[in-house]
Amino acid sequence: MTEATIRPIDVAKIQKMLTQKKGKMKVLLSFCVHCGLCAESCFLYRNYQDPTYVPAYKAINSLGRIYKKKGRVDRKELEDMKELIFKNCVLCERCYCPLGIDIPSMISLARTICRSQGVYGVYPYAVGEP
Amino acid sequence: MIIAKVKPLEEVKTLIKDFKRILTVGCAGCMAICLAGGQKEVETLNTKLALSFKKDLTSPLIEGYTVERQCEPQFLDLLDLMVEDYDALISMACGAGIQFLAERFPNMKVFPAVNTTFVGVNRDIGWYEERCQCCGDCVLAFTGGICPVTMCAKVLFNGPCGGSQDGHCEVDKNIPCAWVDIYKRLKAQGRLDQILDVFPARDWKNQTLGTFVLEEFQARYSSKDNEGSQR
Amino acid sequence: MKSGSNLEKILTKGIFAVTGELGPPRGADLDAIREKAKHLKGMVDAVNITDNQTAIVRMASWAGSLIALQEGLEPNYQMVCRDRNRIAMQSDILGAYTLGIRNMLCLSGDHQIFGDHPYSKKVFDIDSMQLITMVKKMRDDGKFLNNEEITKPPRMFIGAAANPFGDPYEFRVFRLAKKIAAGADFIQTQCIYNMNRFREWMKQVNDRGLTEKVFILAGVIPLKSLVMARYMQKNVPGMDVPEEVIKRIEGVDKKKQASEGIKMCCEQIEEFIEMKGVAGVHLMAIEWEHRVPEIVEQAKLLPRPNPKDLE
Amino acid sequence: MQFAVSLKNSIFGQHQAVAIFTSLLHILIFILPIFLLAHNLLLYESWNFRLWSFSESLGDKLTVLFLILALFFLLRRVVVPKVRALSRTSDYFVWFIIVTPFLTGFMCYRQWFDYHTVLIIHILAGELMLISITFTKLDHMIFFFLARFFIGSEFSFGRGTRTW
Repeated sequence: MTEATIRPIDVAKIQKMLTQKKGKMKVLLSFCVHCGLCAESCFLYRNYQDPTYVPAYKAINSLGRIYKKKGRVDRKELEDMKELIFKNCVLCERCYCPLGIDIPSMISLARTICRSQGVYGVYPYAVGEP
Repeated sequence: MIIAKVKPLEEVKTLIKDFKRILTVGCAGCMAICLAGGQKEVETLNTKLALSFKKDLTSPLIEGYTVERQCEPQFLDLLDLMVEDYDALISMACGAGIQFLAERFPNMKVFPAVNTTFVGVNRDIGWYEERCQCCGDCVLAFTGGICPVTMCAKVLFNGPCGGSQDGHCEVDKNIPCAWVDIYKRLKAQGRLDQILDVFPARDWKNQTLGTFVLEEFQARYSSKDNEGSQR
Repeated sequence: MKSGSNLEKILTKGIFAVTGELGPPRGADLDAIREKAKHLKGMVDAVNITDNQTAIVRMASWAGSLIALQEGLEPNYQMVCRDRNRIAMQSDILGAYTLGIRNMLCLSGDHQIFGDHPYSKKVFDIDSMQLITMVKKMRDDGKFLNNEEITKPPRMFIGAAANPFGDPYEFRVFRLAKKIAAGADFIQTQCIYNMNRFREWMKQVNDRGLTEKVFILAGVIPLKSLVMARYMQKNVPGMDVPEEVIKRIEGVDKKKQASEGIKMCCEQIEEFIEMKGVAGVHLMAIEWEHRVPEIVEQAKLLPRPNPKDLE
Repeated sequence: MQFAVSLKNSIFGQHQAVAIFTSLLHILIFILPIFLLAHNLLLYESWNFRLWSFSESLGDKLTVLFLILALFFLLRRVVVPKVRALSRTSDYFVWFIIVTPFLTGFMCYRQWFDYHTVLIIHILAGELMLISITFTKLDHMIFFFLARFFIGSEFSFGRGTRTW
């Protein structure tokens, strides 16, 4: 993973991805009322009762942050985001929002952006390490 | 991914009617995505069972817990302590998940609540279609990405058979004939030569229990103490 | 000579061959087969003994073939890929050949969903094309599918089916070429009603010179009634029954529909005799065996060459 | 049976209090200003057209109910960890935007403090509320109808045609 950590963040690439989905994502991020009703629909929140597992929290603190900074995020921010969207979420696409916000697509876009910068979810068992 | 369908309520109910404390274990992997065994299905099943038992004037304790995936040991760790205070488990995982759960808790009575159907795709919400039979020796390169083993009812490698008619399989009007589609796609791509020669008889490699260790992990598991799974 | 069977001799001598079809009974009923065989004896050069047709359980094809053999009728032993894997197939071929069966038909077979055991497990270990290659390898190379030597190779005369009307139409000729490359010696086509389509198909076959490499027998089923014609049109997979045929049968009153069917069938046969590249006719008169003599006679195909003087 | 199950799995089934209060609150947000006697009188004076309206006491009681509900949601936002973690300053700011018009309206009716200044604040607060619909999360007022019935997933009321 060393090579990936040195490589600078390709902001242009991120921005390209952001603008591609801009119409949908900006609207979704804007009209989330932070009511927390999506929490119970996420089995991980149910199991751990920890607010960082609330679907809206995951979306806002990953994609929300990237959009707010218009793609100019540094590697540390992506690394912080990594746990949120790769470990705290299995993308089972079952989070329910009473307003109909499509949370899975937001988290999956955040994942795609992270992956495009060499930031991947590290699974509990080390992959490829003999 | 693996697709499954929830078992009829009555069938599940008869399985657990003699137990007082039941835990329904959901799986948030493929089962959640194909709406068969995720957390919401666990709750739905539990509610239905509770209502149904109420009619029979018995009220067993039925609780639910969903894990990320029942097919990975570390996600079952959480259940180690919980399982003691139940007499039976209902697993809403696919065939693999439920066996892993049963293997993990050998003295617990574990019952399936879903029928695993096939490895398939999500055509749309609630509409699933088979794509792969895991035959272990993929020929999709030669058939333009359409699998003769799964999509052809007679597993032909030199189709189409005499029975295909206006594009659908003789077996069912709604099932397209795989070989007609293969022919069309290869023709469009100018690769018709792929299916002009006789495809030789196949070695079916999936006849014994499928198990393998990746090269880079050979050393890790070669020591005597863990021969195969700890059945 | 590949197998020295009566059918092979007739075809190689260029005589217009006639093959029939006989469905074994749904019971251990020796007389049923003998009775049917009696009708066909001397009327056809060889008779297909079907192998659990439409996936409905019947007496085994090899058993039916042996009984036909005892009755002095040369059997075409049909084998489908639905019920046996390659081990069972090879051992059946050895057994059948040892007891005198010389002609074989390699078919994919109807899917078990049609039959009386719709949810039995399918085999389809190898498909009809691979079966043809296997039988050819056993005969010509004297080897099993896994290349091991066979002590005494079975020398079968290999037959296969072809559906000139199946989908996709333009690929059918390629598929026939594949079957010939695989090792088919003679081909029995799907039953023909759409004569124009068949003529077109035969033209393509002739243009590719396939008729030099294989004997093609045109398949016909005489229509007994309008009900049967409609049924064939609607429910039988791979069957192309044009409206004119339906109208012709409809045009005649009930009692005479059967003879009209036979008349039409004989017209077809006459045309096949003249047609370039057609080496014979395959008369599928299932459950109508007793009318075969009448049909064959009316189509002026009698007398059939006597096996003895064909040496 | 099926109804009981889907009810149990619905938002109402999971959080009865929040579901009822939020529905009540949203109804009040709409009906209170529209059917308030005072507003209709103003309407009548300028366009001599008026709608049905509550009696003054009913309007007053409903406003009190609204303020209580609003307070409940503020407390929920602060106390409940899962909501607190989600909250941003904009959420509290929007809470005030929504509450001030009702609060000042209530005070105008009661003529607390100097009626004129409170009235002006009430009018400004009302306008601020309407303006802020497009700038803050209040735009869920509009997008709710676009998103809720179009999502293709299992939670939409309609068949759901949108698969973005």
